[in-house]
Amino acid sequence: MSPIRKATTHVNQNEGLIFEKSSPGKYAWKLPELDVPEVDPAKALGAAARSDLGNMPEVSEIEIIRHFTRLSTWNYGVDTGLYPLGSCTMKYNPRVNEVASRMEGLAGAHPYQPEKISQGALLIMKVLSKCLTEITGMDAVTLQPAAGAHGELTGILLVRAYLESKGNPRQKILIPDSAHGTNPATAAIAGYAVENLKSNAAGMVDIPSLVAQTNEDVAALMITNPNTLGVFEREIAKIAEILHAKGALLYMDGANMNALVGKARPGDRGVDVMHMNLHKTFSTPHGGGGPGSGPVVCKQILEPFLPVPVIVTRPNDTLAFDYERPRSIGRVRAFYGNFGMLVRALAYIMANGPDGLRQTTEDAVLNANYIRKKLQGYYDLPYSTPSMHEVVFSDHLQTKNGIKTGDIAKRLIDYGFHPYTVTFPLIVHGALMIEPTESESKEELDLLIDAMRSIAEECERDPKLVLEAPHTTRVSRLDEVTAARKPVLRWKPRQQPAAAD
Amino acid sequence: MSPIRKATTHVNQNEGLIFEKSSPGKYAWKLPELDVPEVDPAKALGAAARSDLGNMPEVSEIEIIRHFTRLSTWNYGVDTGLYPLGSCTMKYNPRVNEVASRMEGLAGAHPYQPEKISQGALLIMKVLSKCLTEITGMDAVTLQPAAGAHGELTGILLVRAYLESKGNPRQKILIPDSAHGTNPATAAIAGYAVENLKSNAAGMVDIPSLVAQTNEDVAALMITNPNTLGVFEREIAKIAEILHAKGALLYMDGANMNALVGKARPGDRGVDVMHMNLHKTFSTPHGGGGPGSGPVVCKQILEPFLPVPVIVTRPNDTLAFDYERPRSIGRVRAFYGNFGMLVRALAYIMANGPDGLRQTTEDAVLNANYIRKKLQGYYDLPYSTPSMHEVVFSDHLQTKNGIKTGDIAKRLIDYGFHPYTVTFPLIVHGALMIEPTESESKEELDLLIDAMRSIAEECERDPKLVLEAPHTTRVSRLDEVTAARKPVLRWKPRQQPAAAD
Amino acid sequence: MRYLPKSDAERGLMLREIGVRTIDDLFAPIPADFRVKGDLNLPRAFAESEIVDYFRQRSAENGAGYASFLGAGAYHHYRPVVIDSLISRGEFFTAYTPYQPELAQGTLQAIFEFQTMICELTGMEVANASMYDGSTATPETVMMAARVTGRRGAVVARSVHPEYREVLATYARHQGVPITNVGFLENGRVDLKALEQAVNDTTACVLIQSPNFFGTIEDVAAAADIAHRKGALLVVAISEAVSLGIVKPPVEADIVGMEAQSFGVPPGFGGPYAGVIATKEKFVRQMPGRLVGETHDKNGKRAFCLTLTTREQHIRREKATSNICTNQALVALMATVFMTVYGREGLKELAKHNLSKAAYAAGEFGKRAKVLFSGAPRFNEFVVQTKEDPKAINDRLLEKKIVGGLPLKKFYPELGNAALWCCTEMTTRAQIDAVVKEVAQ
Amino acid sequence: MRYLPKSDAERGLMLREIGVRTIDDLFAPIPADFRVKGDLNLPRAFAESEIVDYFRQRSAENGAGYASFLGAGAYHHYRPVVIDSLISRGEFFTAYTPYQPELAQGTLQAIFEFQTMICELTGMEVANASMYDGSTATPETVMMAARVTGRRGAVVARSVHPEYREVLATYARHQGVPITNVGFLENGRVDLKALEQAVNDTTACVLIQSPNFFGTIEDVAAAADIAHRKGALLVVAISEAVSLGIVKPPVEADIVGMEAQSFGVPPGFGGPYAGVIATKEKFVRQMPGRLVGETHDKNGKRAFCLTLTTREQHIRREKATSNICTNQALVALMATVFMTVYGREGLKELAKHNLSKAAYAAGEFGKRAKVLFSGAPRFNEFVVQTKEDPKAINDRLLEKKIVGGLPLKKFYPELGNAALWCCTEMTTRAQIDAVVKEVAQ
Ligand SMILES: Cc1ncc(COP(=O)(O)O)c(C=O)c1O
Ligand SMILES: Cc1ncc(COP(=O)(O)O)c(C=O)c1O
Repeated sequence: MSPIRKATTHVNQNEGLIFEKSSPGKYAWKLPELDVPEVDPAKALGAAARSDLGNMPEVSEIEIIRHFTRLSTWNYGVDTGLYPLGSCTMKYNPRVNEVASRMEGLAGAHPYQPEKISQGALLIMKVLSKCLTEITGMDAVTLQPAAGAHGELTGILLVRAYLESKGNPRQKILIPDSAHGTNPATAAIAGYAVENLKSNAAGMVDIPSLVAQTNEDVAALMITNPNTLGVFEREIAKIAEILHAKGALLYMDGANMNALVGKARPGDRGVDVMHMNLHKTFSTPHGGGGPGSGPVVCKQILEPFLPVPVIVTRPNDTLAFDYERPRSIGRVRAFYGNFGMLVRALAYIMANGPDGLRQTTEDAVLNANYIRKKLQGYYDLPYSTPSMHEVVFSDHLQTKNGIKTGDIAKRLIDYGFHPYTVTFPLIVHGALMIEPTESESKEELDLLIDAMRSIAEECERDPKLVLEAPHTTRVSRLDEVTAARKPVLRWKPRQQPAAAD
Repeated sequence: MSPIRKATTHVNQNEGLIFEKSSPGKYAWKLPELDVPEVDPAKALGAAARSDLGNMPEVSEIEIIRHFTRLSTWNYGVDTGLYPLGSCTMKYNPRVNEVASRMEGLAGAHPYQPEKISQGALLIMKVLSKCLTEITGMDAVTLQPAAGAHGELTGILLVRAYLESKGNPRQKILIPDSAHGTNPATAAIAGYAVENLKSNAAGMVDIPSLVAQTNEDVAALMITNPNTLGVFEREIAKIAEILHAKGALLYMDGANMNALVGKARPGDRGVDVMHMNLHKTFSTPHGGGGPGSGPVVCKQILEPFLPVPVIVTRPNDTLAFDYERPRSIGRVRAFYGNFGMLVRALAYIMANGPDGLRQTTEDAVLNANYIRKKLQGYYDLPYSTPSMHEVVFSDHLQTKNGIKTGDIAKRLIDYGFHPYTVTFPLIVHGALMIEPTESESKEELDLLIDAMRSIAEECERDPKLVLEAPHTTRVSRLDEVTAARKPVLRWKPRQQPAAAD
Repeated sequence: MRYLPKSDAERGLMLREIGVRTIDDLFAPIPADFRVKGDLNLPRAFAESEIVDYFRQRSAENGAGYASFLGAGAYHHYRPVVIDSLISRGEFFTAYTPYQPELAQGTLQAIFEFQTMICELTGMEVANASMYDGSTATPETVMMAARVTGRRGAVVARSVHPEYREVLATYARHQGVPITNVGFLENGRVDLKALEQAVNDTTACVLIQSPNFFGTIEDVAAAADIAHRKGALLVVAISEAVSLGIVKPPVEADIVGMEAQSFGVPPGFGGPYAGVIATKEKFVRQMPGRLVGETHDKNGKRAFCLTLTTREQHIRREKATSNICTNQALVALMATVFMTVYGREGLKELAKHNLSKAAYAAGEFGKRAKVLFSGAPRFNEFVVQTKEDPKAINDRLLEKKIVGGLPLKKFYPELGNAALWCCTEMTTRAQIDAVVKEVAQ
Repeated sequence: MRYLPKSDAERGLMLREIGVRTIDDLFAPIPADFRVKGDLNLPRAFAESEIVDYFRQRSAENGAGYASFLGAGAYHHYRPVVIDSLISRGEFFTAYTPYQPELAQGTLQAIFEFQTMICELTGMEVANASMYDGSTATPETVMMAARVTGRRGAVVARSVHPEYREVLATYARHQGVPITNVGFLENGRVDLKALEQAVNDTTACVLIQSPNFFGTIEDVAAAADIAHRKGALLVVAISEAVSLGIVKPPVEADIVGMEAQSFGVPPGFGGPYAGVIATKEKFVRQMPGRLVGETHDKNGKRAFCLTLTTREQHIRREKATSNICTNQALVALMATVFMTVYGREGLKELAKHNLSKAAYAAGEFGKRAKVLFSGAPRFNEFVVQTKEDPKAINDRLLEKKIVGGLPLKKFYPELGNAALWCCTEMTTRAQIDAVVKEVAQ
């Protein structure tokens, strides 16, 4: 009997590209009758007029519904099941968030509408701001950044502006070798050189190296805490001290705040500035890649440099945007950020309350440790330091059979799960980075554990089964090399319509 | 290579019963704090108080989302693809209908709220009523019936009340042998005996038989037009005459109005009363079995007998319900019918306009005839009379290989389609009743045709393949006999939780 | 037309393939003089944005934003948002009746869960997949009782929802079902003595509702006893399903005919709702409506299918237990999601909130008007008798965007200036206080 | 907490399996004095119904139901309802970035279609999977031009959206990108002579917007010519995507940085929107952001995957083309559905309605005030100069539930009492007439 308990296969629709379903004369739109004189575009626009829209599709409404419905069935989402992507915090996306963010006065609001009729939105931003500073133990906030990486950039620019105000923006940002790729990329965009910081045997920042590398050239350290191994940097207070002693600041990548909310506040132990990923910790949906939201919280010293505008309370108690911020780093985005995500995050915080948020964090850590305990022995644990919200194994025990983490991940698909994170963190060779989040029941965790154990066994008994996985999906093992070598990045009409597969 | 172009298999989640996911202490609800004194139920209700809710589930919100999401992926809907169930008119369910019917003032309206604040709903009902009488060529309407069969009952009760008012309700209803099962069932509930009426070789009502059987005992004939073979009863005017000459009335089952809207009006040719299925012709969703809506339209002579209330316009031009209808058959349902479906049907009519509705009918007939043409020869066509909106083949050519219509239907599933109707009409042995509706593109029709041809070929070449189909679904060929012999109609806790399949 | 997936060129091509010249050739079976010439007199085609605007206007004319004290068979309960997000999945709402179980296990399993939960809540052994609504379930239960007992008569409490009784009367008349009505006592309950007198050996069933139309909880056991002693069945109607969270289920009944609207279904100006019939196992073959049963597939896997279909019209035609075909499946799914959200503890708490709000309101009303039927327990509705015509009170309330209780004169003229008020978990104390003030004026 | 699928008993069981006594044992890695004691100072837990009420109140305070003449980078277009019903499918909105193509073909194919449609509309050869928005796409395009040309300077038209320019300035400052601003002429277009003077052989790119911030369509070919003659690239920003239905695409540009909000994305108080960058094939390896490519699987089936990832931060870290990771995928999906609904003919008609409404409005305004920049064609926005401060006009309009045009004093003090007005297909003639009347007062 198949060891696979969680999934089976079922008939699934094929579907071509929308362009292949197009034919002239089909349509899915209708405009109300024009109540003003019709303008002849050729006359009004002259040479700037366009007459043809090329290969834009022509299809009817039902074809659109079916097209995207069918496509959707090829995806796996949090709604489908456990989504253990480490560092991604694939938690439940509450439906009430979606309802709240679609309310007419919120979704329909124009960013330039008068403040008088924007008090609702302003209050949401204000309340969320308060919640975020309270949760992190920080003093001030900007909600403008559109995602985590954007928040990083904003935060590092705050550091830069602050140091500049002290006379020297400095040259370098220290980044641990376990850091996420956005950290060094951000530092570079902010005009800094990146200097690597080694992790120690416990997977934490190596304090002696930090001491050695911290000098007056260093603007900041970007630390992730818990770091990408899921390990809490216990020496965080000391790290802050070391930096502060040299006039450098401590930036924290808050992507892993799901391990801390309600349990510990970075601001209480020396962090000067950090971003959060509302699309991780605060339950806003990942949407197949975005949108996210990356608010930045900071200490008082950085507050003058926050992007414009900031929200203020007017003497008459109404809320307003303040643009008169001469020391601001300027805007990092038009308008006020991904407002719709702010609505969702606040709805999430309100649904939880302080006790719910704490319980959430506890369950996230509980789940990760449960998996760790149950898979230990089956997979190699390169760092034995205690785990917080995620656990990172390696494929060390499986490589002898020629099997890598990516193969195990593919085989997990046959067992009805989305794979864990495979390419990251770089300090673990062949990493299996597993973050279950608090949203998983014991039942779902046990199924994952069974699946992972069964795969470990398959690696011994039948490596080919694993190496050729997945066996149950519409498509399997794509030729990614050809994709990159001869990029085909758009459909073209000349290409023969591929036979429906 | 597989001849199956439209579908493949893909990994799909298993999911137990919700009761099997329950554990005490999990929950998905929260009530606001009670702002009045809490009442002790034991005190307030005494012996009538209940303390335990038995095996009601205890699960969290994400488990609910996943549970029903996973279940949904086991279904096939119009959104999935062509759904050729004959007599069911599985057309596109426009999304704007759903939006309209969920508007706060409509979905939230209480049926007893004062008419003063119900003018919106009343207007919707009034406008829809006008549209339906215009489309059918009738004089009056009730929107109260909840589905087609309920409309049939209402219509037959109108007939009965009318005949009673003439002194004699009479004894019998004539029903063609091709009729849907609800027709005879309805007649029986309305207190009538059912007399069968033979179809002639063309699949139509046999006029000589009708003449012979129509007498003063006959209250009405229930005719379906086009009938369940998809054949238009050309002699409809004559049929009406024959009945009327004996004082009997002509009831039309309007389930197949999708073949007539905008092209012909039953009221123009002697039909006295008919129901419509808004969930067929007027695009309201079938919802996995309902809800529907079965308005009844009738001629002036039957109008006094309509169920209470009816909508009237007051002298001050406001709309109101009139309950003072002494000759009414009474209510057939509380309140005013499935109002939400009325909203959807009106939205559909408005989206189409008169020209759109005509085009819709034409496309429905075009699609059926296209399939007929392309499958003729591959499958037996028991009646060669021209088809309107559906075509009925038989399995005559396949039975020699031991293959029945139900087997072909199951094999069609592997080809990515929902089966056609198999059990009906009774006058065709081994019927394949195919109604594509207007909602199908030529591409989708061609795929169906290819699939049906390919199956015809498989019936010759590899009957076992067909007899054991479907091969690609989660479950296949259920033991329906055991289900009926030893009915298990509810989950019980004692039963060992079935191992997740 | 934007819903039609065809270009004119494709239409032409298909006509050629069929072998006809024009589309009208395909309509030749319809005699020419019968065919519509030109356009019907219907609204011209609207853009989608115009449709949205049109219904938005109708919605605005229809009491959007009013607080309401109406119950009487349609209840304002909070609808958890997951309901609509789940039932809006195309695989649920655009599917047909699950006749092909290989492509309908989702619908089938959900119905099986619905049937189970209804059994748990009502104390019955089997429940069907749904009926149109509570009112049409009423004649169906009575006709079912007639089939079971081989008798015809029904003895019906006047405290059953008046419109349910009207529907019953419409059906009963042509079924030759004689109906005897039985009144209610000072405490709002059915007059058991009169009931006892009315029941005889031609009685197929006794029909009561609990909580009844006045919100009063009936003595189901006593009614059952009376019915059973004469060989009749007891049918219990339930129109406020939330009551089952805290009110003892009618286990003594033989058949329960219930309205599930309270379980997550919007009041929607009266529909669609979902009726459901539940009964004892031994009566299942006389039950109307679809049933889902558990079975296994050819590989032994657990699976679900429609079963006992020989009761139904598509098999038995004029001998079927009912003519019902299309039911209210999607609404039953809403109810299933609702029951799952609240579950074992939540339904209890929800019911307790309803109970508490109504008790508070009745108490407040009692200070300034007469609350009738105080001698028996009630759930979330109660009847208030005022000096003033309740319509006048309601007119004043309407100006404050509050819809008052249902005036009862139409249904029960003997109760004078009485109105039926309902409080649910949605009713706030502030609203109650505001309303009571108006009554006292 | 209702989102958490665990009972306390299960928690206890799991702790035992792990081998610890209490949950706090698992938090031991956090120094005790660092741990939060007690509850944070946050709102107490709300019931779902309370959350809905809370945001309903905020919505009501936020201009629900107002007509609007605002554009300026955020547009009120009708959103076909299919958009939300499709993107609300859990398989789309609860999925992660499609790193595992076997479980993400839906997202991947949809992005591939998005990329294709953006190419069709912009006249570019490749487009990425999205950027945060139009404003942040701006510095990204400029930095990209710098990478392509090996130069740093940017010459920027002042008729580019002021907030896009502000964002560019924030980024440019630390990238050492010198920015030269170029003004506009009487006809609202960029001053090509000044542009020509500003461009030199250190110029990486010229940045213009078309239709520009004033709604005026720029002479893209002329600007391209100037840039190209000096070896610089032309970057064209587009903030009103619907213009592409009727305005010649900027085929002469080398890079297009565009805001797709107009394509079915609600104004949403400023976001989430979706930026997108499109360019020539030869520049693709310098492009930031994700790209989906067509390939085949091991069985030769067509399939899609993320590609050219060596440009990205997770591979290249500090050498990546951008630090962007999370983008705006679901918003791009909205845009994809929108573009599919309108398609080849509909986008043209839609654009024509916008053009016609704005032309009518400009004509009406012109009768009573000064419409600036009349010498060049415009799309759906125009600038009106009034005697009165536009804020005063707007205050009066607000009382009629109309939001007037955007006063420009803040961004362009030199224009005096000017405001930027926008008309879309949603604007009615009646609204325009009402507004013009107010202006003339
Ligand atoms: C640790 C860490 N930092 C930063 C980021 C970047 O966040 P975003 O994708 O929102 O830009 C991620 C995202 O995966 C992350 O895991
Ligand atoms: C011809 C015909 N008549 C009547 C009906 C009954 O309609 P309903 O299911 O709405 O009760 C049907 C439904 O399938 C039908 O096909």
